[in-house]
Amino acid sequence: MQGTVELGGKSFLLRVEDAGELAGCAPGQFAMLRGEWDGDPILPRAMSVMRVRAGGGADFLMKEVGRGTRLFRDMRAGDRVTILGPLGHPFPAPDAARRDVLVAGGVGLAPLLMQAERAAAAGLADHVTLVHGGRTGEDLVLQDDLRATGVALRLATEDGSAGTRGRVTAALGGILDGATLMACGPTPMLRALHALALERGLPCHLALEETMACGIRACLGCAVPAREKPYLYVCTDGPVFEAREVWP
Amino acid sequence: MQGTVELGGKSFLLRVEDAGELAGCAPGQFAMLRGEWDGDPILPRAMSVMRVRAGGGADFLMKEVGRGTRLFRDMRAGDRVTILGPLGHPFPAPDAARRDVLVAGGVGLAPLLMQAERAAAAGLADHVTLVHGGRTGEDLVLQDDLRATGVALRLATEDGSAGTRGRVTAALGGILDGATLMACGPTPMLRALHALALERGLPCHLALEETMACGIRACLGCAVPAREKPYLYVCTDGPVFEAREVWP
Amino acid sequence: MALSVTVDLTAFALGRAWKTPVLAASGTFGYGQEYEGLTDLSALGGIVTKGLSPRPRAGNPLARICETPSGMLNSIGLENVGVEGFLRGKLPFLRALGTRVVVNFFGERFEEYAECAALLDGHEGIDALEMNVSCPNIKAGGMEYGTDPETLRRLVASCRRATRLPLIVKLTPNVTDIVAIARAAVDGGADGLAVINTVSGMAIDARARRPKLATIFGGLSGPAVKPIAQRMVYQVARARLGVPIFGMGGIRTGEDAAEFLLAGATLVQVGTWNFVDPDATARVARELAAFLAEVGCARPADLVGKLELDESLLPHTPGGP
Amino acid sequence: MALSVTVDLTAFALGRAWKTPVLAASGTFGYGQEYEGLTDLSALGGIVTKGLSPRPRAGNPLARICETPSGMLNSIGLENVGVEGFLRGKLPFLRALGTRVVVNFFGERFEEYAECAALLDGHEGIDALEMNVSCPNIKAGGMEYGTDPETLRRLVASCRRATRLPLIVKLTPNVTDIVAIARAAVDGGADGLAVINTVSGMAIDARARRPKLATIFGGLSGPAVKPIAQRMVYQVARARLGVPIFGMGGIRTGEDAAEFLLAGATLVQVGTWNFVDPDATARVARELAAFLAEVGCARPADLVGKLELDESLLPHTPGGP
Ligand SMILES: Cc1cc2nc3c(=O)[nH]c(=O)nc-3n(C[C@H](O)[C@H](O)[C@H](O)COP(=O)(O)OP(=O)(O)OC[C@H]3O[C@@H](n4cnc5c(N)ncnc54)[C@H](O)[C@@H]3O)c2cc1C
Ligand SMILES: Cc1cc2nc3c(=O)[nH]c(=O)nc-3n(C[C@H](O)[C@H](O)[C@H](O)COP(=O)(O)OP(=O)(O)OC[C@H]3O[C@@H](n4cnc5c(N)ncnc54)[C@H](O)[C@@H]3O)c2cc1C
Ligand SMILES: Cc1cc2nc3c(=O)[nH]c(=O)nc-3n(C[C@H](O)[C@H](O)[C@H](O)COP(=O)(O)O)c2cc1C
Ligand SMILES: Cc1cc2nc3c(=O)[nH]c(=O)nc-3n(C[C@H](O)[C@H](O)[C@H](O)COP(=O)(O)O)c2cc1C
Ligand code: FES
Ligand code: FES
Repeated sequence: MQGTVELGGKSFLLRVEDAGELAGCAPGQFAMLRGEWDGDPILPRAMSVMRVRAGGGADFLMKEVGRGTRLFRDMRAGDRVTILGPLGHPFPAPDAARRDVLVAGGVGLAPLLMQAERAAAAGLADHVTLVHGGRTGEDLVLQDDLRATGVALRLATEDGSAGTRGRVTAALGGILDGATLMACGPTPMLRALHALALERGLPCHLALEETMACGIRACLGCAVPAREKPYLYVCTDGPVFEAREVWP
Repeated sequence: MQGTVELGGKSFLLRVEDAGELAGCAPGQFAMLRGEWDGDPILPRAMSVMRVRAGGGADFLMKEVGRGTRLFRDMRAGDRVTILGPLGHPFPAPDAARRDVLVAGGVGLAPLLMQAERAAAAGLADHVTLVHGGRTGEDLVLQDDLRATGVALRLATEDGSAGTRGRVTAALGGILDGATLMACGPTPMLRALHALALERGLPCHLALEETMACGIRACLGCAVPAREKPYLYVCTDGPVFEAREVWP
Repeated sequence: MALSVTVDLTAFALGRAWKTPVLAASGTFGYGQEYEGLTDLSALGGIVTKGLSPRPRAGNPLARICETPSGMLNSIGLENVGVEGFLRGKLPFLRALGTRVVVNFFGERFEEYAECAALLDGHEGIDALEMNVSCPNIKAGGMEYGTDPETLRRLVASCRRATRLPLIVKLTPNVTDIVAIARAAVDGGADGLAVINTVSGMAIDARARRPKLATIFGGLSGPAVKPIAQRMVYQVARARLGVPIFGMGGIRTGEDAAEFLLAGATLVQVGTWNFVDPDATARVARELAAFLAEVGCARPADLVGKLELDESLLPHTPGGP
Repeated sequence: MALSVTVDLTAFALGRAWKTPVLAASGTFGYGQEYEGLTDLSALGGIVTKGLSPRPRAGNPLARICETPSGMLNSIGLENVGVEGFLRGKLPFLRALGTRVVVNFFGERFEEYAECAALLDGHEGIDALEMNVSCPNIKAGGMEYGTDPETLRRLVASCRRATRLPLIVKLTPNVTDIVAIARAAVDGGADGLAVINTVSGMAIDARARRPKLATIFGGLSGPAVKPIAQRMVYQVARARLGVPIFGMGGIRTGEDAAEFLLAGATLVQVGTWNFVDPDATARVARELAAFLAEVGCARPADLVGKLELDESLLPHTPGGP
């Protein structure tokens, strides 16, 4: 890998120079990443692809919350990262016929920044609003990149240190009617949006998280209760699901 | 720690800036060292102190042979090392009444380089011969430091790439009569010297190695069969033993 | 001086030749297809499928997996597509690989075991059956079937009568006396023994004050269990029951595999490590070949049970400090 | 909003108050003195001594320890100074610390257990005895005493009669049904249960083709066994046998200790991690205090057995994938 970039607080970018097959992947798709550590933790970590750079490199946006992310954060240029991906289904492609509200919680921004950039590249930035929420202003990373996309931006922090005070759902006023929601972030946030979308009958695509061992439907660990079958699998049926299909 | 210094092949120095209580320790004493790695390997590693520097730092001479030494070798300036020591009993102090032959195998040089420096500091360099053996020339590290002590030097390599061709015991010709042996290195080498010393009736001090968990006689793991009792403990009765006392 | 030997990884067991002695373990390799493109499926010693029951099962509530030091716990709940779903949807792919296929199976009740074995009989492309006896026996208070020798003997015998395929019994390690259990399985008609299934364990989220798994208990696997697995393989091998052992538990390298052969396993299986490295089963075989060459062995069989012991130091203190 | 509570670590068990619920485990803390200057001995919840037998023992041949993934194996062979050596040479130091002293003991034969318990009775400075029943019962083919409920009940009863001290029985995890064993110990007169001793395991040096331990088998300890230990503590606690549990197996942090309390242990012991960090037992107690403050608990007892379960998800699949 090329190195890490600290983004303030516990957020950082992990940059790899040769992302191999990730080139051409779409927002919402992810990869299983692992360093060359011998023992603890043994399993790779699922990470949304945030950006594939011209030249074949890729960036992942992470927050240090446990052992895996601590090891990623401590990595230095030259350390090896194993990458399995791209995996899973992406968010729907930007579409002039839709108005999209992208809701990102903390580092859940990763696939939605990519989605905003995809919209901008397609000349559809004005069809998109991105709402980024966090505990404090520290969690609202990569504001310059976001602004560069030209999509409409809203911010929310629980402590009021930036944007609207409160949870990200408090910053959705006036933009939901007729919109399609796309969201990625902590499970409580996704549950709130799930309820909101079902109640209001809004199209809603949620990128879910479940503990994953394999990323390829071999371990059956990442099950999520579903409407039509008992369970769907986050790694291969998702991670992006229509809100109606699942009970996160 | 301050960093590592590569010495060629798989040998390296681990340098710590604040060796705390190691100041004033004597050649043959060791410390239990561990990095801040979470899991594998869990136990600290016993390492002979090679040098205590003016200013409170210390150097350890290591060879990468497994997981612990790989992790030490990968450490970078600023990483934390936990040090428990000094532990154990040292080699006898240099003495004008004796002629000492120090026999070092590979990184077993660590305590014997310190012993040579102690002799030099006491003005007794001409009472000491140091014989350093290795598999190849690569194993004969720190030659400049050795030469700086002024003790007589002999070298041996199994492949003949430096010094006498053969095991270190092949390089002892003509210097054993009336000498006191002090040795540190691989167990097969120590066994050979043990046999030699007993056969020739030479005073002989061997620094033994056994797998250690605690370094303080709490785990009872580092037992070595002894003459007077069933077992002695390398960590507290040794690591330096009179050859007569033990069966390594 | 290195010996120069040509290594042939072929292993022989259950009247069959296996390309390598390294198989992918049940529940960690799906039905094979999941790993297509990620490893050379045709180069594997064999694929042991996810455990099948006569009818499909949905599996356990969430969370189903969590990590532990050098290991993981799972409580997947034996979710599977059922025998018919397997025969129609999964076997054709597996059959076309030219790789040995071992079908792992179980029953929710005693009688369902033999029912399942019978349903799996007579289909081209299945090389052997592997019985998972780590399921709770509701009639016996939920203890695993594989924990009582007499129950196990009868259970194995019922399956033995239901199929002509070689029958491997996969032992649970959650027992006092693994040799008594292994003997019961062989008495019941087992042609081979797989040692070990997962170790019963539990993990707790102290902040949430909840078990990390929805079902409280789960099966521990991965490097953490390797010492337990090797002890049991060695104990069973030493009992000389006359059937080959498939050793497993925590294998991640060719040297790990060699250790299991030395302990007495004829073949080995790689489980959890397939999640860490989808090429793990094939890589372990490659590394084993390199290891054999290095130590001058031409065949894996040359290592099987070849642990050198200093008998003078025995008898030991089992399990004891 | 963080709750502001004043934490008092005092724990109550066996009719005694313990400064903290965190003790140093047998065999990992010598006789206490070895750790002088490396940790504040007077701040510990207690010290459990290396296991004593009536007469001194020399222990097993080498190698006696080796590392395994997230764990270690030991086969020390119950080397110890004997009761007399302890009473004369070790107890005076321990007594002066003002820290609770639990003496771990065993016998080489059935009768020696009660002999040892009797020899340890009536000495000031011993707060409780802890029976190690993981020793091989030669008469029963070398199986550990602690693996058969009826043998264990009689063994415990014999010691119960021999001493007036509180008697803790330390269970071996190498059994099919830990609850049956725990019940037998309580039926025999145990005042407390220590869960768990080491798990029987083995490690192999593939290049040398030898077991890594001279005695082939050894006891597995350290973080690798934590899931097994917590499962057993929870099972024994759920059986409500009316005696306090000393939980242990792989504890290295205050949060690990909290997990054991939640599983149902009243006190915990730190073993292997004392080798990694000589201050571990004291540090775990400090971290536990910080954890309790953080979650708003004033006393360790507030956590004991307080795991919140979603009963709708049970019954589970024990040990099962
Ligand atoms: C499809 C998918 C995509 C993902 N994309 C990203 C991404 O782009 N960036 C990223 O940083 N993570 C992402 N994750 C989460 C990631 O896989 C890890 O679970 C997470 O980084 C924690 O790993 P860890 O090893 O640091 O923590 P662990 O050591 O595994 O857990 C430590 C503690 O943190 C808690 N924890 C676990 N996950 C989270 C979390 N997400 N937030 C807060 N606490 C948590 C655990 O419950 C535990 O108590 C994704 C997960 C999935 C399934
Ligand atoms: C008192 C004492 C002083 C010591 N001083 C030093 C020192 O100054 N420098 C130093 O490098 N080591 C020293 N050692 C040895 C050290 O403690 C470790 O055992 C050694 O470095 C291997 O650790 P590891 O984690 O890298 O290997 P592990 O992962 O523990 O072992 C990997 C493999 O290497 C083998 N192995 C273990 N030790 C050696 C060895 N010494 N040579 C070759 N193969 C080995 C093992 O059998 C195993 O197969 C000393 C040991 C003792 C008891
Ligand atoms: C997620 C998961 C699912 C498993 N499912 C099954 C199964 O269906 N049937 C079975 O017999 N064993 C099952 N096992 C056990 C493995 O086949 C193997 O025995 C065990 O994991 C030990 O090997 P390992 O340490 O290499 O993983 C499963 C293991 C895991 C980790
Ligand atoms: C080196 C060593 C020696 C031990 N000796 C004893 C002993 O004499 N008596 C006993 O009951 N338990 C003994 N044990 C077991 C520990 O007390 C403890 O039960 C076990 O190690 C699990 O805890 P841990 O994972 O924290 O180490 C020993 C453990 C180790 C590692
Ligand atoms: S992560 Fe393994 S099935 Fe989805
Ligand atoms: S290293 Fe523990 S007793 Fe010597």
